Amino acid sequence: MQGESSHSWGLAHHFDSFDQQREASNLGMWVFLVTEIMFFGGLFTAYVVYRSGQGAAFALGSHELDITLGAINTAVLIGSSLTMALAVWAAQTGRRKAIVGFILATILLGGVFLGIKVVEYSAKFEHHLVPGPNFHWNGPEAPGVEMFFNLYFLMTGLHAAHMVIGMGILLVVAILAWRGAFSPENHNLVEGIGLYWHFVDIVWIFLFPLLYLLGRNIQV
Amino acid sequence: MSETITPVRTYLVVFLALMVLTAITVAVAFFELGPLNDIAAMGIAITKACLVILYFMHVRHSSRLTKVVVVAGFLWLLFLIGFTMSDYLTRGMISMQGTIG
Amino acid sequence: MWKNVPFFPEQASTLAGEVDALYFTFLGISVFFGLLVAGLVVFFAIRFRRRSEDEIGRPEKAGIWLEIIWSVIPLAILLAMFAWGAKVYVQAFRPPGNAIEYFVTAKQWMWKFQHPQGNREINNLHVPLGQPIRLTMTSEDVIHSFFVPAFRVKADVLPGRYTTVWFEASKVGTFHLFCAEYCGAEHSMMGGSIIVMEPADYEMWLAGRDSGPSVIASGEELFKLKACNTCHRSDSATLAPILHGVFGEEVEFEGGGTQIVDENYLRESIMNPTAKLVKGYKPLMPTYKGQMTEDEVLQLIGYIKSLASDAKEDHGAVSDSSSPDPVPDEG
Amino acid sequence: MSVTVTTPARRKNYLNADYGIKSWLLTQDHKRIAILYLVSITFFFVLGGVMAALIRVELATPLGDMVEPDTYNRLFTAHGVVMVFLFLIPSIPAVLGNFLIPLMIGAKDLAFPKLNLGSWYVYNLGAILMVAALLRGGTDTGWTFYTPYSSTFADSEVILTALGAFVVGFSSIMTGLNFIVTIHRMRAPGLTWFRLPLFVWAHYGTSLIQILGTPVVAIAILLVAAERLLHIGIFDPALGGDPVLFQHLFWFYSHPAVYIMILPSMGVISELITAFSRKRIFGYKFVAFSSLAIAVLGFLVWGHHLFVSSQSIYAGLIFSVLSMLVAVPSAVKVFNWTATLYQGSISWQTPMIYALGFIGLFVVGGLTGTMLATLGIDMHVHDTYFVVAHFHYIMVGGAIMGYLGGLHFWWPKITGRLYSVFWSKISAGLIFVGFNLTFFPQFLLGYMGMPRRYHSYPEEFQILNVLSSAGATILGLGYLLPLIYFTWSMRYGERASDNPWGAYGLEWETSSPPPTLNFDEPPVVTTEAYDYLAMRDKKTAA
Repeated sequence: MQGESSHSWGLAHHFDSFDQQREASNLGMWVFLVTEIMFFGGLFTAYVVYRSGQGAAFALGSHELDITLGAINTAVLIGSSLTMALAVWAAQTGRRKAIVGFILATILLGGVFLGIKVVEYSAKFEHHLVPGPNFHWNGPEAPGVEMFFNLYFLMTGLHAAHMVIGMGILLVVAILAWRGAFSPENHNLVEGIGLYWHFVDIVWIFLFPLLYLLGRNIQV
Repeated sequence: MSETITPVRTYLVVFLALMVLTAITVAVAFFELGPLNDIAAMGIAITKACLVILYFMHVRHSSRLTKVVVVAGFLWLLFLIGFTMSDYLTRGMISMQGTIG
Repeated sequence: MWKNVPFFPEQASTLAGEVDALYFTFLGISVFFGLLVAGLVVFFAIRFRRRSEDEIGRPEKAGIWLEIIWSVIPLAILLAMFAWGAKVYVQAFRPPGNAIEYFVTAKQWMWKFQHPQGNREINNLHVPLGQPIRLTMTSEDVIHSFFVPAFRVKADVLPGRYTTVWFEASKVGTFHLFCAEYCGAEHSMMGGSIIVMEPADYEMWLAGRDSGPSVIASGEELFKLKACNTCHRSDSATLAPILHGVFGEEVEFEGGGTQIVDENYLRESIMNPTAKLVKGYKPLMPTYKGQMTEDEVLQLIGYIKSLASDAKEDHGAVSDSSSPDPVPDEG
Repeated sequence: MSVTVTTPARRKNYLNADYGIKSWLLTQDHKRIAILYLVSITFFFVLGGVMAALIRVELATPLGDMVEPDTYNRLFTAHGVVMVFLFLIPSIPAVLGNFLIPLMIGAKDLAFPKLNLGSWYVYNLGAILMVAALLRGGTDTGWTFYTPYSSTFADSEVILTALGAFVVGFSSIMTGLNFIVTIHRMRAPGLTWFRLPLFVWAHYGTSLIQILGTPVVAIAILLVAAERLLHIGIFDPALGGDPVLFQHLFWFYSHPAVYIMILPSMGVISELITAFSRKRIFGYKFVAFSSLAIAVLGFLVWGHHLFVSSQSIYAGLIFSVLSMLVAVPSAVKVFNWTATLYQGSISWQTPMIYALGFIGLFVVGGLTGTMLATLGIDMHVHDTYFVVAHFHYIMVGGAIMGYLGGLHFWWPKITGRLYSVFWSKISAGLIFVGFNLTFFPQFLLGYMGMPRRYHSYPEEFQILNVLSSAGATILGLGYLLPLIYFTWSMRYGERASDNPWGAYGLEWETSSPPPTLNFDEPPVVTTEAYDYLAMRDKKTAA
């Protein structure tokens, strides 16, 4: 334990040691992620409720989604999770340039994901599958299909918003890392944003099967 | 208490496992397995999420408190979905036309 | 029984007495425990008041038995109250088999009623004494709530769905009808009266007004007008299921799943026919969403329900344990 | 009063450490942030109170002849939104909890001081959105935002108010997160979980609800806004959506939110009862765990708001029985408080009067709550004044009594000043009497069948409504007095000693007001909670 006088750079005044500070920061991030689980949880609940009532319509809706692009995006996002984990590893082992490199790679992969998402969204736009007054569906089950696309856009939109925020923070962290702000004792920021990024990945791990895959087996 | 550093090799193995699971889940989706389709898709998603949580997010080597926090988060999500569905799945189960004895 | 209690609502239904008995029992228990705690608090606060400045309290050993006693006793009482309350509640939402069905359509800010004989009323509803009456209710806009304090019944009225409540009036008179779910600017004006009459008076009241066609007759008319009868025939099930006797039966869906045919299922099948396709049929039926008023949908459903009982009369053997309640005699 | 004024003249403390507006607006000191919150929530309490006064004036006559129905609807919505989101939820946690938790656990600050300051700014941002909505004509959906009225039919500032509630929710999450991490990671050496003051336990339970529940209501009202703004209808019956799903999501948070209001208050009462009985609380562990039990079970009972909303009968049965279970830990607390009084050394100081009043009012609120959880009774009294009376007994009779009791108890610690004993007792009496006169008649009104949110009503309800309005006048006067004498005491009050009540607790061991870093020497805890015997022995030894 360090006393008041021996406070070193990066240790806030109200903590006694780096260990205490790191544990607090880590716990804080996890508690925040729990609130994120519940935040997305409201939408997942809506999805489960409506799918249980209108499975056929949801199957029709999922057939409209591009499974190839969805699968590629899943791979891209998991890849970005890997580079993020490696960035944290680099911080733990004190490799300054490697931190920057892995974070930039993470941002890049995130960008690819969002780019593909834009392609998907614009295809939906052309097919009048974007919710709102322009929504148009020729086949059966029009109300249920529209509900599916409402949920699709809200869920993937909220997810994409989380990615954009994450990429912004990652950029700041990369700059800080370049300036040498992190050390093996003190890299809570890298670890925190890492946890956040993995969480965003996990949300997608569930969104992909729920939106793209379930109901695929049903012939329509 | 200091951090446990996960070796790079572990990260790569986990990444490969996640890729394989993704491929499996996509492939399975096209076969008609009845209710097993949904179970497989969700089972694989949960497995993938667990891998990410345990290895990428270091929960495997984290304190008991962190583990409790993670479990509590998903438990509460289950409360939300489960108790809401307790309404939707049982609507109309006590028949409104029943006679009282 | 509770006539002389001030600030107490009239009891005008068979249910009212049951709700009140439950309420007063629970109130008695509450008053007992409330006074017990308040009495002890006041007594201790006076008896053990501080006598000198540096006095401190005398700590006692933890009383595990006390903790158990004052956890278990309240729990037991509460569970008993739960059971009693549940019994009354289930009763209130399960109409007896001989209940006559009235239709209710709520909208901002009025109540529209239709008697089975066809009479329509707005904001007032005349009903006969001593006859179980079942209301099938829906809303044209937001959520409303049908509330008659003298009957002790309340049920929300939702857009896009049917909800049900029933009562049997036990007292002649005029009773308040309120909307209990906030529904906008004129929420507090969305009320009216339930007028309970002697059955003979009720018959006279009905006879004295031009009732128009009965619900079933209107429904039958619509059935032809909307060309339902081109596919839903009584003699052939090739294009669409035969509707005779279908109400209250279990149907099996294309792609799995079953459901007992009730009002909500019929409504869904009219509004969104392909959502739950009966096994063996193609999605041919067009939607009737936006092409009929809520009142008309209710009449159509009333007609389809009447087909159920016709079928029973015709074939005699259709009915089993899950058979629907008989539709009121139209006279 | 047993107060000896021995404080040295001008000791450095958190109040005089620095001056100027910047030193307040950019402070990271939890004590100063608590004061900032105090100022904000007092403003909104007054604002919400004015709305309540207007409502009561309107309801004094059955005709609804003072304001238009539409205005009335906007008034009760504003009253609900302001009181719930801007006053009750932040009241005890953000003011007393913020000030006291680090002191009580012997820490220098909360774990995330910047986040703490940020939460105050986020709170004010949300509040500004809500006030903007009010200035643009207000919202008329009720604080519950029920769909499809809120999403499609209401023609008022729903989006601004909903966004305001959404933003304020994040401030609440930030506070809860900060408390959880602080209580886990920042406790002084020797301060084990079972030595924590019960106030801290109660806030731990509260924080759990804040972080687990708030996000769900956030997404629910975001969906309402999306439906209004972008026509993405999740609750729209035309798309096969179910308006009742909104009620599920809303009450998943908003029922536990009632415990966000009452749990901290229960924590305050536990402190007051022990301090003014000078005795260890009876059944410490039971009281501590009952806070957690309430927090957890509180999440499983939300469906009792939907008994007549077309929810399935089975779900109704499940939620009813679970609601009965959550009453048990509340009862356990009440019985333990009562048992603590036995053989105590009870001092009738102002905070204790609030505490004893709290017990009485909470018992009424709690028992009527179990009646509402009984299916057969709720069917009749749901959405009537019975419900209004019940939740005001919990929120006003419970939460605000606890808040005011706590404020009177810790005021000398917060400001270093004493307030008028005479006027504070008068005010406590007025509040108790005025409160009962206002809200007791509403139970009768409810059972008679008067629905809530009614702007005009049948004549037979008038006598009780007039009584209620008369009581509200007394209640308003009772609330006005503390505003005056507290303000007065900040400048002219007698200086307080470090421990004016002779109470047990780390917060009483530091000076009044405390120094910026809370303690001159980092405290080490060696005794159990509320160990008045050890405290006396130590004093005698010294």
